[in-house]
Amino acid sequence: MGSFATNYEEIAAVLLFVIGMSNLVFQPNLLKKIIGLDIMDSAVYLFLAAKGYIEGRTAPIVVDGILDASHYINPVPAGLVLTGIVVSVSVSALMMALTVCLYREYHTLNIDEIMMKLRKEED
Amino acid sequence: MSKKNPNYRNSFADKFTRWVKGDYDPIAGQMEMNAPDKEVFGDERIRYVHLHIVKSNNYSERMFEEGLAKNVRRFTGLYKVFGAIVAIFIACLLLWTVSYLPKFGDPNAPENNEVATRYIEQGLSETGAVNIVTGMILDYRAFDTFGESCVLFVASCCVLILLRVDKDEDPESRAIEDMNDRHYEPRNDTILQKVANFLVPLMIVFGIYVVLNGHISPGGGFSGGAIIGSGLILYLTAYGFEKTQRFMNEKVVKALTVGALTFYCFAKSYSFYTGANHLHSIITPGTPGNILSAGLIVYLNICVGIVVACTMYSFYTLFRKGGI
Amino acid sequence: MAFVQNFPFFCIILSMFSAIISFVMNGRVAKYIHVAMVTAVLILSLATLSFVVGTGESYTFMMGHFPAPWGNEIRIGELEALMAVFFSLIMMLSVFGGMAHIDREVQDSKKNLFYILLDLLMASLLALIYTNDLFTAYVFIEINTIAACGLIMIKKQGRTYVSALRYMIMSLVGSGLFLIGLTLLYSITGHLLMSPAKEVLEQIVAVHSYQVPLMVIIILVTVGLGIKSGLYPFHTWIPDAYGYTTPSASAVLSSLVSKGYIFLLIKIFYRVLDFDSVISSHMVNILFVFGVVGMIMGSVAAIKEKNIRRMTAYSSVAQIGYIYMGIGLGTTAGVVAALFHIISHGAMKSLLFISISGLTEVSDGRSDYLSLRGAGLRNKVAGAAFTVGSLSMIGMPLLTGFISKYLFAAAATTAGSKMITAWVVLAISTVLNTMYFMRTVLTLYRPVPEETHKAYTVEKSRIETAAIIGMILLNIGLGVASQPVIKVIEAGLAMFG
Amino acid sequence: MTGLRILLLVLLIICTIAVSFSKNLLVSVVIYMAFSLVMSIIWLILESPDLAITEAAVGAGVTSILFFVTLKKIRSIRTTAEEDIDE
Repeated sequence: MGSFATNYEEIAAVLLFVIGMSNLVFQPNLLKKIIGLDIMDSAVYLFLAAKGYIEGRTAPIVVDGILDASHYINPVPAGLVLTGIVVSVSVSALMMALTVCLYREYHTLNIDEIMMKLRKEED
Repeated sequence: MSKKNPNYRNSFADKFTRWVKGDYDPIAGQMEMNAPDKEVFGDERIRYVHLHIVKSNNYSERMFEEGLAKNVRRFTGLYKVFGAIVAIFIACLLLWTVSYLPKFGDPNAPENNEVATRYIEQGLSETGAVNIVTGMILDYRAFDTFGESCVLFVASCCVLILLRVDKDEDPESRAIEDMNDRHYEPRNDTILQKVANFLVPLMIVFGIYVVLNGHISPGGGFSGGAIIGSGLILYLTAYGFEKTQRFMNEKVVKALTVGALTFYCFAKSYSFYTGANHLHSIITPGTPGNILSAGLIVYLNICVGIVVACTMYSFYTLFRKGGI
Repeated sequence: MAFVQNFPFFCIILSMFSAIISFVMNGRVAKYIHVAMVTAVLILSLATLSFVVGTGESYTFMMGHFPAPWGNEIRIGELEALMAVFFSLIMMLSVFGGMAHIDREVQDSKKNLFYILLDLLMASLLALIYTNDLFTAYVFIEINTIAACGLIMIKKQGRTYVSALRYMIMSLVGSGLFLIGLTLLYSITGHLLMSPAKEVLEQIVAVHSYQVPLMVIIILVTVGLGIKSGLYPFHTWIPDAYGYTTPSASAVLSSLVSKGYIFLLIKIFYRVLDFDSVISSHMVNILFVFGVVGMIMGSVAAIKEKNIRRMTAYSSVAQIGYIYMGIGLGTTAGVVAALFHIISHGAMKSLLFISISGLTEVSDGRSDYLSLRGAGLRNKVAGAAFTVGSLSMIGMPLLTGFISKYLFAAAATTAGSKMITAWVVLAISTVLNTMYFMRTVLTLYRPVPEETHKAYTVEKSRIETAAIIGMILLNIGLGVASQPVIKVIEAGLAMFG
Repeated sequence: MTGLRILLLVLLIICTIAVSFSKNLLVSVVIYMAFSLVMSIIWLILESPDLAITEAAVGAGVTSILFFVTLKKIRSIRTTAEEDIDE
């Protein structure tokens, strides 16, 4: 239980993840769903980046030719997060395009209402 | 504080609450932050749509709709309760896990192992990149990064499928899109144009700097490309499509994207092939710190920058009027 | 290093490159590029398979100049090569089988984009099969998801948008959970490559540290990939997604996309988390329960369904339940059965979806039972194909479905307390399958008076007929000559360990 | 330093909750921009300048622009639809 008092970033990331995920799944408004998705992804990246941080060390950019591992933080999480951010921006652009198309078709942003209209269409 | 303010309507607090509620824009005043039917995107919208768009006021149909709405509402209620329980459960599970993880900033945590050590200690000599993160994503783990560019590419293909309106196949809706765009965008807004005159060159130059210095300082193809893309978007907003289409039309965007990705693909295939077969590679790290050093990294950064700038620009134009 | 060993890498790069180059081509050229690419991938994968079976051991291929814990790499064994062969074969047959529909249902200016999506889907499936790196797997999972979303909404109707949206939401929750599981795994092992991560995990398990995070990782990764592949309680997007898109896309989605995730899950179980610790975490029991429930509930929903394409989609839910039940048995035999079922379900489902498109074509384009009466008489090839697929689903001997059911039943005998449950559920599920598939087949061959339907001249597309015959032969071939395939799967699974 | 870290993290959580409960979509998007900016500061504190610059350019820049243009598109579609009904 020792880590609970020091890992603020991780705790915040978990809370953000859960809030973002509930927004993505349970929020009826499509645009808020997308914001929830972005928050969820950011939370995971925050978690990952916090794992790479080491107390008292600097960013992994070689300065003055110092090549000692005890001088820089872990570069791996930063690289992974960089890749991840691209993925999340592509996904949210795609979701926004879907939203525009759905709005054009059903004239609403509320997913429950869209489902209702769809069901009516089927009957 | 409790003193009654006679001008409460114009007080800061009221403006602020109204701004949060969304019917007051501090700059534009009472204008159209929220269109006539107060809660456009909220629950009111349901009634609005039913009144205005569904004009068939058949009695039985309306009864059916109301029954359905009640069912849906009951279902959503249950769904929300269930969702809250699931969310709290996941939160507790993850928090419980966090308490067992290594401490924040601990140098002896398991992830600070030989992998990170080698990236730092030999990254400079093996890749030639001063920025170790760039060296890592574009050389050690280049396959991931190629996949990432493909994610961007496939997303832009999907957006094209969804939003592009073609002149040949659907001239009517194309014309409507064009008209709408002309109607709703600012035309020759002087303030915007003056600001753009100053900002756009700055943004683009800064973007190019970030791309080219990706292996030396923080940044790289992706962030630089996004900055260039934003610059182009600003230029487009200020001056309209006639100006931008002279240098950024569909053909140019496609050619740039395909050219950059093809170069990326071939360069990395060469490097993977020689690496896996232990052949001699002509790519050398060069002198660390120079612009033209770090082997392929600087070229790959340029490619990624081009792809990202083109993709961001085309996303914007596709959303705005359904064509690049 | 032998030249053949480069082939898997060539396959991945080739499919990505053909996607990139198709962006500036028109639809026709993109189609030819796609066909050439899939054929090349098939041939190269066959060569790889024969090479790996010949040497009898797996190898890793560095993606770059840096060895294992530092650079990306892919790993090639018998199982991976076999999967690549089947995935490319099914992809090829599905695209050929629905060619005419693609031409008709996709807008001309968007055809090249459709083929780009298929190319990238192939690339991501190959990468998911071959990868030896968890983060690469995540990136390609995302490509797979986005490309599949594009395939779902390619027809551009309101309904397909809604199903694409529902698919995206479920998938994104799945990938979020998977990614956070990956993060936790990285934070306790410090590795992203599968083999080094496994070594560290073995030490961790030996000294009993990090027990809670390890359990949570197993849960998150399994649930994430389970959601993405449409395991029972998370299956609600399946019928919409498979039911309304163009036939080739339905076939590809149902037989390949979800299977890629399941294969990755099995790979992670064996190559990272160690199957023994997965068993001791009781996650397999949970998978077993959900799989069993999915088998029954999917079939029940299929019986209630009036639309033949949605019925087939619900049957996919049941079949994914079979696969998870096989994994949930917690024995090697169970996993072999699950892997065989991945292949055989791919063969059956693509055949069914392609033949359904032929049947609805001769019934005014409608897919409810009333309109489909006598469709098998009007379009003989599609009717025969649907019959073969149904019989295979039910478990008719000499067809591939029988072999998978037999393997599941045989695997259950060694599974201790789960034996009775597995047998009972297999029996119930077979009965339910028979009910709805036989009902459909009987409807198809029920004669109707000539004048109800105007005389249809079935466009005899030679390519589509050839593809359907190829799929029928694949079903029969897998049913008759299943032993070599099972042997390869067993050998490949042994190489995983 | 710890105080600043906690403050920024609390700000993040406030932003997400505000997004969930705000009634106006434009406000939600603006709050999301603020979220991204706070995030980019956090990344600077975590010694990852690469991430900070990317988040500032992408989260607060391009993604928000896309949100705005989506909102605008939706509004224009709505106005067109209303005109159709009036006619």
